[in-house]
Amino acid sequence: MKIKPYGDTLNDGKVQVSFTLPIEKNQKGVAAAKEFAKSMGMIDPSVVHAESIENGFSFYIVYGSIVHSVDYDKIHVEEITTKSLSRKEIESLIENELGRDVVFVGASTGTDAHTVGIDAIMNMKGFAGHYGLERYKGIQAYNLGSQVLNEDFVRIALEKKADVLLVSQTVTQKDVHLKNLVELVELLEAEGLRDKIILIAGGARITHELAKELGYDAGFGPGSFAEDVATFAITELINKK
Amino acid sequence: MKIKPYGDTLNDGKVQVSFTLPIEKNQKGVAAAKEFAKSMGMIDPSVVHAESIENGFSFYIVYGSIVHSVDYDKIHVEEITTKSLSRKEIESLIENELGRDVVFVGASTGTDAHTVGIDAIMNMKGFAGHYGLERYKGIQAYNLGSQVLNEDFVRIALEKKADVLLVSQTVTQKDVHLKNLVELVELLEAEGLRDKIILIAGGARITHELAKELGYDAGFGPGSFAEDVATFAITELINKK
Amino acid sequence: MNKLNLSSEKIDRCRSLANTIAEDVQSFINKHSTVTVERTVLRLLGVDGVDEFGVPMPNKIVDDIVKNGDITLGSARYMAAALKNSSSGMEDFLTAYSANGFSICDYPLTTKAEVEPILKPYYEKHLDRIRANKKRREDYLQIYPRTKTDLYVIVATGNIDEDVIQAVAAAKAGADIIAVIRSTGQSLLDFVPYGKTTEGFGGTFATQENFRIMRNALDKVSEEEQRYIKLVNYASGLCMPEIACMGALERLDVLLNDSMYGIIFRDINMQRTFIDQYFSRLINAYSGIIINTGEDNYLTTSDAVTEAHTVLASQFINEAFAKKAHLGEELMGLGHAFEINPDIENGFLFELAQAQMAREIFPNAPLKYMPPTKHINGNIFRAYQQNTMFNMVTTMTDQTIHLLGMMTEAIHTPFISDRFLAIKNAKMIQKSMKDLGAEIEFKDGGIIKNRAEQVLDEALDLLYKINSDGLFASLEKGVFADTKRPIDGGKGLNGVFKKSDEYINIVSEKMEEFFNEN
Amino acid sequence: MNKLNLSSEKIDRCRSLANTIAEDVQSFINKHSTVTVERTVLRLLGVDGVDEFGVPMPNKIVDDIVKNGDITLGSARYMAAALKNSSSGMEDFLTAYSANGFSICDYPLTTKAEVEPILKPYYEKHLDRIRANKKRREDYLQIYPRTKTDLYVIVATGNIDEDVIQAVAAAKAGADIIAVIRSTGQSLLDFVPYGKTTEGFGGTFATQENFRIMRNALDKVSEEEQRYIKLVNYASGLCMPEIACMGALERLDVLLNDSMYGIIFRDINMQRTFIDQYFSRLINAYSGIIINTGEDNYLTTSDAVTEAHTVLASQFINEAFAKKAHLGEELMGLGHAFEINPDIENGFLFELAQAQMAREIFPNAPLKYMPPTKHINGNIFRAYQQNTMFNMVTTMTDQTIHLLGMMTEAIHTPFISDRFLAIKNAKMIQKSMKDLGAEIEFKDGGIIKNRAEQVLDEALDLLYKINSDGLFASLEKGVFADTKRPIDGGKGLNGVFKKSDEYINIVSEKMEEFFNEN
Ligand code: B12
Ligand code: B12
Ligand SMILES: Cc1ncc(COP(=O)(O)O)c(C=O)c1O
Ligand SMILES: Cc1ncc(COP(=O)(O)O)c(C=O)c1O
Repeated sequence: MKIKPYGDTLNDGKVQVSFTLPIEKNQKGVAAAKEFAKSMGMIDPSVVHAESIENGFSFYIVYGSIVHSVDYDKIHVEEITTKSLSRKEIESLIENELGRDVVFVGASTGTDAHTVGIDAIMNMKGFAGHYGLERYKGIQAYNLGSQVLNEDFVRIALEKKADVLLVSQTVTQKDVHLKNLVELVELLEAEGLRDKIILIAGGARITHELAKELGYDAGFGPGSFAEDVATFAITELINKK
Repeated sequence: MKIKPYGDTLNDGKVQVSFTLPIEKNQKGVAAAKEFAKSMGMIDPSVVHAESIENGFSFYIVYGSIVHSVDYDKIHVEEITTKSLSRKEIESLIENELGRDVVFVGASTGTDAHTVGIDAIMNMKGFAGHYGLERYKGIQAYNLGSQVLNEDFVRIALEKKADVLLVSQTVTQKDVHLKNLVELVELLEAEGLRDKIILIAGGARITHELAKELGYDAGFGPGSFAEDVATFAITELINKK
Repeated sequence: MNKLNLSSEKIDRCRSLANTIAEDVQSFINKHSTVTVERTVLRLLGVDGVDEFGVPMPNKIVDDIVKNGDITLGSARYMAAALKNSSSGMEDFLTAYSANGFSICDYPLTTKAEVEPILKPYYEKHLDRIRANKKRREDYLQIYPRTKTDLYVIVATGNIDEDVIQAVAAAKAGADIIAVIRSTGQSLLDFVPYGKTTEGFGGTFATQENFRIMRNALDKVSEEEQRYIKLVNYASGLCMPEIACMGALERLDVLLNDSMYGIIFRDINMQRTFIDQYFSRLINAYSGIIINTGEDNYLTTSDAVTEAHTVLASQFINEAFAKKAHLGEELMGLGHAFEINPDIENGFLFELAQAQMAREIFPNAPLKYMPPTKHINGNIFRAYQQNTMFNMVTTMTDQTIHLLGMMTEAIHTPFISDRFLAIKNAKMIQKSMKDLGAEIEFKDGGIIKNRAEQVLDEALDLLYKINSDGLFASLEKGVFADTKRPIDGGKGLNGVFKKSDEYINIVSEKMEEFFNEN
Repeated sequence: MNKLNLSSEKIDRCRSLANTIAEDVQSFINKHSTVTVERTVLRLLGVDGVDEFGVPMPNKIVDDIVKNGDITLGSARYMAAALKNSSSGMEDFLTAYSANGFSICDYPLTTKAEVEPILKPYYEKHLDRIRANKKRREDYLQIYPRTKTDLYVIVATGNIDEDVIQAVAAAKAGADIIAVIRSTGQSLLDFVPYGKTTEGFGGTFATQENFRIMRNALDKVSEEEQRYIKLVNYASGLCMPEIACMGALERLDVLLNDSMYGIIFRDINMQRTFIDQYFSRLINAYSGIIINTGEDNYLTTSDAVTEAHTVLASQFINEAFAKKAHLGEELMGLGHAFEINPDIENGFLFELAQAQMAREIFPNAPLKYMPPTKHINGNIFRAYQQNTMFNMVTTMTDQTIHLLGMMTEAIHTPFISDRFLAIKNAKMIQKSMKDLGAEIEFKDGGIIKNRAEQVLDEALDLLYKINSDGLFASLEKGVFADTKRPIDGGKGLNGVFKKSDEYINIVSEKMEEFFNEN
């Protein structure tokens, strides 16, 4: 099935676009905005708003119909397919299938000081009514907090004999998160640890697809809860046995 | 000079896009949204918002960097180049160069009932502090109001011996304005009138470029005033002499 | 709710002036009828369908009478004659009439007294259906009672099937009222298109079949959502009473119904549309359909700060007209709008004053509050903000019917996402600011109270003037929306006629009877 | 302005509890100094620049003293010794020191009494410059006086040149205050980077040269726009007083300056940062720089409805600390924020109560009001609406420093258009709702008044508790922002030392002297 954006009629292809151009606002600016819209595949784009932003910049809002379509059936998503279990189910899996405590070590690494995300997953009280990993029987959860250097993270993971590492990254400006995430993988590999642990990343701009690309076992974005992460990690640990 | 959209760094190419897809909101929906963004030339697009619109639709907001650039120097704008004169200047042009009253006939044609635009140009009191054509010495302005059929418009133009016709079109849904504007040109040609008059279109979605394409002498969009229109029309009439 | 301490004496004076103004027009109305009124009578007797050329049967018959008979007697007289003489009732008559090209005037007229017994089974059938619709609506509202302001959105794709998709999505997202905008040309047509339609400009044709299709879809979603979703269409125009009739038969819940709108914004002849309005409102009153008036539109052509009083004056007049047509206050959806330029200092305070004033002066009316449109430009973010401000005033002043502003107002008729985002905007305000109105009081002698008092004063002055000039002459002078309309100009005057002494409108009589009894 | 009728007795009790709490910490502060305090002293004597390895001279010298001398005597003692022995003043000394690798501890120490006369020309030069800056700011504000709330936006490109472009555009569009966000790592560095920088993450390094570049650009646009554009940077972190010193020298107007922020959100050791805070605030007081505190951040990790009182309690404590550092009320930019979930019923009323409460309790403070951030998601339209609601509360409650919310808050540091649209949003509200605050009164016993009273009560309770536990212990328990910090944990503790009896901080003494005289 080929699909297109929908404004008010099937396949009308309507999209809204806005951007700033580093030029003055005038007729030529509007024409340049239109050219851009065309370059993006919009037929007969309409520059519905043009405004000077001062200092040689101008802002444009454009509506138009896009020529491109996407073949919906051909879309493949790198997705975590295991259905999330409940805390109770996870706890009994651990007891029955692993028969030992599982160690999770988590942190917001590098210079990243955002802990709300990792806390949501790990801390006792959890997030939006979902308890965090600290509350799980059979899980030892160490939340190292924020701004933990990758070196320190790996050291503590070794100390604690971690089964699962949880890395949170929020600041993505200039792709600082990518550098930081990749560096961790390299450190783990250098230590010969990578294959021994389940390595999981999370954060507002993290997707499973991205995490896999970077060499992680999984990635979790907004709206994830402790049980999603635990289900994935425990299932993987069992599979690995 | 090649230019690209600007987010916070020159040539970062950042654009914001939003659209609806006729599919459920889920991971596959997000992936489809990403595909669309890529098809528009966005590198590494980020689907920052995905929400179900109910009834099988979902809404997406995407940010990303566009690969395309536009050569600013090569942009040519079909533009009205005559600098607008003041009312006084126009009045003395008429007196000195034409030496007779000029007749303007205007209307909002077809089923279009929007008169605020044509009134802004023609009515005595004008718009945003700019008097309308009715106030100009040497101009006889007939504003026929709204919903004037093209046939009636042409008939009255003949009756009044119009020098200039002003057509306002606001409703553009399903391109109804194009049909209506083109029909008027055809009628005028059939009557052998087209070359004898200055034909001007206006409205919120009318550009000079579009008007020229449709066979008009000029087009005026938002922010036009009586003096812009009068300057153009009178100058053309003088040139034609 | 009384926060503005408006002078109730001034309000009473406005009301009584408006009443005299309306009475004057009503005495004109009572003596006249129009072609669409006569077509409506036929429709309520069961005349429907189109002939082979697509001409609606009600038009065919009324045109026939105009041409070959005496329309000043009313279409009911001719229909009674035809039915008396045709053995097997309406349907057979219509088939024969449509096929064989004879005139309805060929039948010998009955006496005026005979009309009622002959037509009784026909009008009763339809009046019963209308009352059943009214009951059904009441039942729905009993099971799914409404407590707060109703969120109202439009669909306008031109295609009824596409409209249904969008209406259902909107209802699921939280809309309480769906209006199907008409195609731009329709209000000037002197007939109502027939059957399902899928092509219109800027809207979808109002046809009885389209009404039915949308009503069905909305009933379904009402039950799914456990919320009664109201359906709106537009009556104003050359076929006001016919559309009211169709709406009554198909259980619409709200009809835009205002002669003043037709006169000013559609250039419809004032005599014609005042007459049409009376009958259409009578039908609405009988059907329990809320009317919406169009004062909000005034502010799209004239300034919302200096001309605010014209809205109030017109609301008083519309209220008076509505009363004459037996509409209860609970059906008077008087219109007003949030149209002050957002760049004006303290403009928001003026809006608040105006909305609160309308609420206090018409406490039982289901006020229809329109969003900013005129000062919306292509900056969709700015528009979204303006709509937030509007939603606030609505919530703070407890308006009843809340038309949602669209961020793309200056661009196109709404996309599905525009509507969705508009609903979310309104719902956030409704929730986050729920009790703000009840929490705050306005300072005595402050900008808000002064503004309300000033607008009331100016409205009173204007009503004095309209009363002394008469409404017809006032409209000729352009009192509303800066627009002048001659009494003999505009569309549809040739469809107006003076009723003969032998004239009868059986439906109107029955309805008046009903109201006099109840 | 008194709309909430809060109990002034309770407010007084809060104030006096906060004072005791601060006093307790102050007695600890008075006995200690830190490496950054000592570096600041050096800076104010004229030590600047970096050595061949890029190490800032103030660090090089203090490290030298820590290693080879006795830092508990204070860096001034060593500097005095060096200058006494080097013939040709500071610059020559620094060149020699930097080149020749000797230790500053090689010079024989002077007596404590000798320090002042030796250093006088050096500190006077810098204190004069600071006072001249203060004067210059006052002059600007005399010519371009501010009347309404200041609109505050951030730039955060990482590149000072790009920052300038964006700052100028923002100022021209209407921003009154520009803050240059620091690179994410900087607050944990125990030195201040040197020179112009063009690479940072999520912000631009705070360096004295970058301050100068931006101040120049803003002075230029101030004159063009006939509005004094204020410049903001961030002091909190491991170099609080050094940044305050740089800000004073380069005429910054506002500095984010709050230990509590450092402790909780940057995991900086509490002993260290309390000491640093005192000296940095003293410098700010001397320079006429407004401080901004970080209570707003609490609500990004803990719930804005249930934890609102922690913000108020902390504001009282911060006020008490500020007083101890001689900051006048007009320089106390206490922070608070609009962080209630917009989906909460009547959440807006709670926000209004909180903002009004802050305004009434700290009537002379240039309150810094932060926009919604936590409950902003990727829906930029919804975010634009939330910012409208926030802008309303700001306008209605007359806040002083109005941080503008960005529609892309959940996505990236602001694009040029985000900032532009944010300014437009705020300006529309400021204008359209100008006198709304003055126009309305809150109902007695209503949600708003009750909420304010409740938050005040809870803050009072919390202050009691903190007072009895002491602030150090309270922070260990996690009273603020749900975050617990051990007294010996976090960064920077090793830079703290107890002052010897022979310690001298000549700059601090001079400043205290100034305040005691004035
Ligand atoms: C709260 C906050 C702060 C707080 C952080 C307090 C704390 N203790 O965490 C404070 C005020 C200190 C702060 C500071 C800064 N912040 Co901040 N902050 C935010 C804010 C408002 C909310 C983030 C948040 O808490 N979200 C809620 C949590 C629950 O969501 P989440 O992190 O996505 O977590 C969920 C999932 O992603 C997942 N998850 C997350 N981590 C992990 C890990 C694992 C292993 C798994 C399985 C799952 C998982 O599960 C969670 C629950 O579902 C955002 C803006 C926004 N509205 O998003 C900006 C934001 C993240 N901050 C930003 C920035 C730049 C900064 C600063 C540099 C300066 C500034 N501009 O404010 C500083 C310095 C921070 C630093 N060095 O890291 C930017 C980042 C831009 C970018 N894309 O690079 C944002 C987007 C704001 C902006 N537009 O500028 N910030
Ligand atoms: C006011 C208004 C009305 C009023 C019109 C009253 C009147 N007497 O004109 C009323 C309420 C009656 C109305 C009705 C309808 N409207 Co209307 N209306 C508007 C509104 C709010 C403002 C238009 C306006 O007055 N602008 C101000 C004037 C000054 O601007 P302007 O027309 O662009 O004129 C300037 C220039 O363009 C130029 N110009 C214009 N004409 C000419 C001619 C010449 C010769 C020259 C030289 C220059 C010139 O000069 C002017 C001054 O600078 C717009 C939304 C918006 N905010 O734009 C919708 C809008 C135009 N309406 C619309 C529609 C669809 C309708 C309706 C069909 C139903 C509905 N959805 O509301 C009906 C039926 C109308 C019909 N058949 O034509 C749509 C059109 C969508 C589209 N692109 O097709 C809009 C965009 C709203 C929407 N989003 O749905 N409307
Ligand atoms: C009272 C009233 N009637 C009718 C309409 C719509 O009429 P039309 O279908 O002619 O556009 C409106 C539109 O705003 C209105 O306000
Ligand atoms: C009081 C205070 N100081 C400093 C900062 C910024 O610190 P950093 O540069 O460490 O992100 C903030 C940010 O919100 C703050 O509120």
